[in-house]
Amino acid sequence: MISPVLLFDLLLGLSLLWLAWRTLAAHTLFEACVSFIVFGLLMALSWVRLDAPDVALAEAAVGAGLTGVLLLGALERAERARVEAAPGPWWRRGAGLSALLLFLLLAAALITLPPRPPLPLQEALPLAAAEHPVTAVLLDFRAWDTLLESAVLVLAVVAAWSLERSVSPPRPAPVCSEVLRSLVRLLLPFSILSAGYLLWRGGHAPGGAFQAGTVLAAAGILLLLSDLRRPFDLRRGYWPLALLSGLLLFIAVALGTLGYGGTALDYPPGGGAALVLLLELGLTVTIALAFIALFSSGRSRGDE
Amino acid sequence: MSVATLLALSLLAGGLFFFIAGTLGLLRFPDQLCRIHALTKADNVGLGLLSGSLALLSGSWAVALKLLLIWLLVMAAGATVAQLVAASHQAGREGDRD
Amino acid sequence: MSEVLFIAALLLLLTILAGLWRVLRGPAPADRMLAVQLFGTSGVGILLLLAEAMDERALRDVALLFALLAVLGVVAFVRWRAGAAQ
Amino acid sequence: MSEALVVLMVLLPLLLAGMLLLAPGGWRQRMGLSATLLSVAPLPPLLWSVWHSGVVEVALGGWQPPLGIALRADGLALLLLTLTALIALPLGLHAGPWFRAHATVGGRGGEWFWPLWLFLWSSLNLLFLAADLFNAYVGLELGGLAAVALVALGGGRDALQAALRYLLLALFASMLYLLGVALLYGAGGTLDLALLGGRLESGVASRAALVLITLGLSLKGALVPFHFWLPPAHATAPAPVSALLSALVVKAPLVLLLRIWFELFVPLGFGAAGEVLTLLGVVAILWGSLQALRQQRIKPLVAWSTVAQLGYLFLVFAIATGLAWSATLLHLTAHALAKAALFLAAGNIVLALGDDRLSSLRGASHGMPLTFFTVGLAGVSLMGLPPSGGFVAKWLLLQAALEQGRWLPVVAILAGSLLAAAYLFPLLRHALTGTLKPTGESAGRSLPLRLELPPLLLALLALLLGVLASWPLALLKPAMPVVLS
Amino acid sequence: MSSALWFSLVGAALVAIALYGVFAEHHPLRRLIALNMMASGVFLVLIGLARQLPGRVPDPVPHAMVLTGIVVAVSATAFALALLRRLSRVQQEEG
Repeated sequence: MISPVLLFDLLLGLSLLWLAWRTLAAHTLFEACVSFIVFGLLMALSWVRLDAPDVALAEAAVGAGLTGVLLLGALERAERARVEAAPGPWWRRGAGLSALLLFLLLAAALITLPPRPPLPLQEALPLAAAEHPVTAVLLDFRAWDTLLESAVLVLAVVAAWSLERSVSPPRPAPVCSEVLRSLVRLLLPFSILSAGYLLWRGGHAPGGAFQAGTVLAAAGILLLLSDLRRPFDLRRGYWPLALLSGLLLFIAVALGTLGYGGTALDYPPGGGAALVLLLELGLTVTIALAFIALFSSGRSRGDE
Repeated sequence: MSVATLLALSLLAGGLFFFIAGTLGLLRFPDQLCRIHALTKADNVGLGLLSGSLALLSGSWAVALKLLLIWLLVMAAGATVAQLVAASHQAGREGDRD
Repeated sequence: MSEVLFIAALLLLLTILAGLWRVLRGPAPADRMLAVQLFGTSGVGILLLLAEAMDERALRDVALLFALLAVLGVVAFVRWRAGAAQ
Repeated sequence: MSEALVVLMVLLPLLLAGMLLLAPGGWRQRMGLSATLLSVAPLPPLLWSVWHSGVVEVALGGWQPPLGIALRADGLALLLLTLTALIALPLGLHAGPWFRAHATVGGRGGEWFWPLWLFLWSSLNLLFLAADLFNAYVGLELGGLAAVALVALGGGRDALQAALRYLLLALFASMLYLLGVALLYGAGGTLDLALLGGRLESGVASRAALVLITLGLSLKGALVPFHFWLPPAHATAPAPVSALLSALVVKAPLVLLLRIWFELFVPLGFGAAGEVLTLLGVVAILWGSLQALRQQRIKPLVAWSTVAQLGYLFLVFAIATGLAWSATLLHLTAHALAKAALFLAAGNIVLALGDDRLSSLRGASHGMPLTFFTVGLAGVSLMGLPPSGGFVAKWLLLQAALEQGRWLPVVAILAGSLLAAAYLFPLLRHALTGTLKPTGESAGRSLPLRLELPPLLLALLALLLGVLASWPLALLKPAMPVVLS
Repeated sequence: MSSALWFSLVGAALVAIALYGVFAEHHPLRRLIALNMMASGVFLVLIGLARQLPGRVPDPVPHAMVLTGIVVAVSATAFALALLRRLSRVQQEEG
């Protein structure tokens, strides 16, 4: 009897493919969004089976939480959007054929891939500014990528703001339900607590700024949706500074280390861990506020 | 097979049973409100038993506490979801029949 | 012991797949959202089982995250229904 | 010291964009120009040090590749950084008054143009300097998002529709590119371009990576079968944005493809696949020019001209000689300067006349002689008439093609020049002959000098490039890929 | 046939399905969902490659790449949704 572990992986992989197909062939937009939320759940399980807990955390935060809210939030407007004509049968056959060719090419490449020389990691990790290998790569070896990634996130918010013509503060329509308000009052401390916990663990175990920021964003969106908090417009007052804090902090650290040691993002000996934590703190604030801004952008008074 | 493991296995079996019952309820029950009822069973009882068995298996209080916390959160979320969906369904019924 | 836990995880995965039928066929949007909420719980169950079977502490944090974020999707759904009903 | 300058080239625009966002809307327009000037500051000393002491390598975070990320400032990168700065300054001078003129029409674009432009500039500088393939992916995404947001500044239904289609295709192309990079990492164990060269052998994985990376970057670079997103996006965007897109944004993925192709794939023996790209380049020149001939409006005409001129840049893949490589990059520079001038001038014309139909151009040049003089100068470079930069580039490209006995590219280059003359001439003929047909109060409105001078400056630069072509070519010489020299 | 290779192949199949979805669908929201699935497919291939390293500890670089990729994909998706919302409202206003 084949071992349950392999059976689990096999079943998980097949259900991913089947669900992907069903999501594309969904009859209504809502069904596509819901199927995609379940797809995110199965993806999180796949990351678990691939020994990638960090990615599972991120996928859980994004798949189960944010993407669902963003998609469902945009659903009402999306259903009213006028769409160009559906592509003709020949175009669809072409797409299908090229999809098949792409799969064969990829499968051949993956199966015949030679084992490659391992990265010189063992001797570099002890010198890194963080114990956990993934955090060490994200915030020490390849910190430059993370800096630009936070720039992409801030840019997405700026781009969403640049679309809005009306200056009235965005106001997502609340779901007035007393039960929800009491749950949010309960969830809020837990969310902040677990965000801090995930952030702290990031240094030496799976976790980190992105997962913590996403949990805080979810708490913020719940606050907005349950009308517990007067809607705040992130474009006014100190909010833009808070939103940009992660990016500006990262640039400041880069320029600081550039001035100090002549190489950007080369942490001084001993000071690495503290700087990494500082950067993670800044990233968490930026990620949380960015997702809240992205959720409530385009919801000005006239919208709902 | 110590007593604790035996107890854990039985709790595990119980948990699975309620999960399966919850899913069957979701598929078979004709009316939406019944489905909500079935769903919350899987939440609190199913997951509760499952967490209990895993807490026993893990044998550490820290893990047991974390499992308890997760279970409570899921139950709270499940109850709220049940209420929200029922209210929205009720509102839906007064308006256009779906 | 981990074999048993994997079998349990397999069973839960099967319940999710069975529940998918409701997601894809369910007449009312509310049915689909109910199924998603059930999958969230089953997902937490599978993660806790795997955390024990694969001896990976971080998976419990993933389960915690699922528990915290389960409400978000449904609240957005209820708001969309309220918008659509107007 | 020069290592710091390389990092500053990318970080400074990001930092200034952040600061601009913190400033209130009104202030941004005034600070925008000074931010542009400040961002150019690190370039002259960097150019000086690369000119004298060769390539500047920066290992970020103090970790050498394969662990860390490297930035390489070689001759090619410096040529493109200088080109970007040369376009940024006049464009900055033009954008301020242009958006203010449009502010009266209800658009708030000016307030958001500057931060988005600085984000875009940072991503362009990063793409030219990147030596790490995943870092280039993040640069492509940063640039793609900024470009789409800039197109959407147009605000109208067409601009938003074009922006959404451009965004979806840009994301799709980035995914293909990332998949190719994943396979290269799987086979080579590193993401650094220089190191990968030595570690890859020509198996199925590297062949698949070739196909994916080329598909992704060709789609982002609007090579013919994948060009359909470009004309609507470049035509509906505000004029300064169209100039940026056609001159720089659509070229950055191509530069990345040139680097990967000649530093990685040709040494692996995949050079033969270049024939397909060159064939598509030939089709692009002909098809783009024919479509440009059929256009009735100014901006779509100029946008289709971009599709055609991009075809020239793909001829090098089959010719594959050092001369062709240098000629291609010279053509890229010349086209960037000329096309930026033409788009800004087109923006002026549309602003002055109120509509952009070709037929309403009759006698319009009496009102704005400088703008039409700019259109003439830019046309000279696009057609490739001496002494413009376009002419030198096309001449060298022709020479390289003849050396290799490649008749198809030779025919395409000559036909392209003739067709360019054909579709650009109506722009001039309508303007020079006949009296102006009154089409409403803005007919023949005289434009302030602040709007007419920057395009003229760019057109003059395009001509100057022809005269001083030896400088860029000397800058490029040391950066030529080993397999070509 | 290790589980890593299996998930890589599933990722490759996801990319193919998503490619069909991006070009065969016509509603921007569906194409956006297809793009997100394609991203998940690419990330599966990436993480699948990480596991082929001998020894227990998988190679962390693909994990870091995927984490960065997820943030970039979510940001792009959120902006695309904002763009779609704006387009739908302008279409409604302009009739």
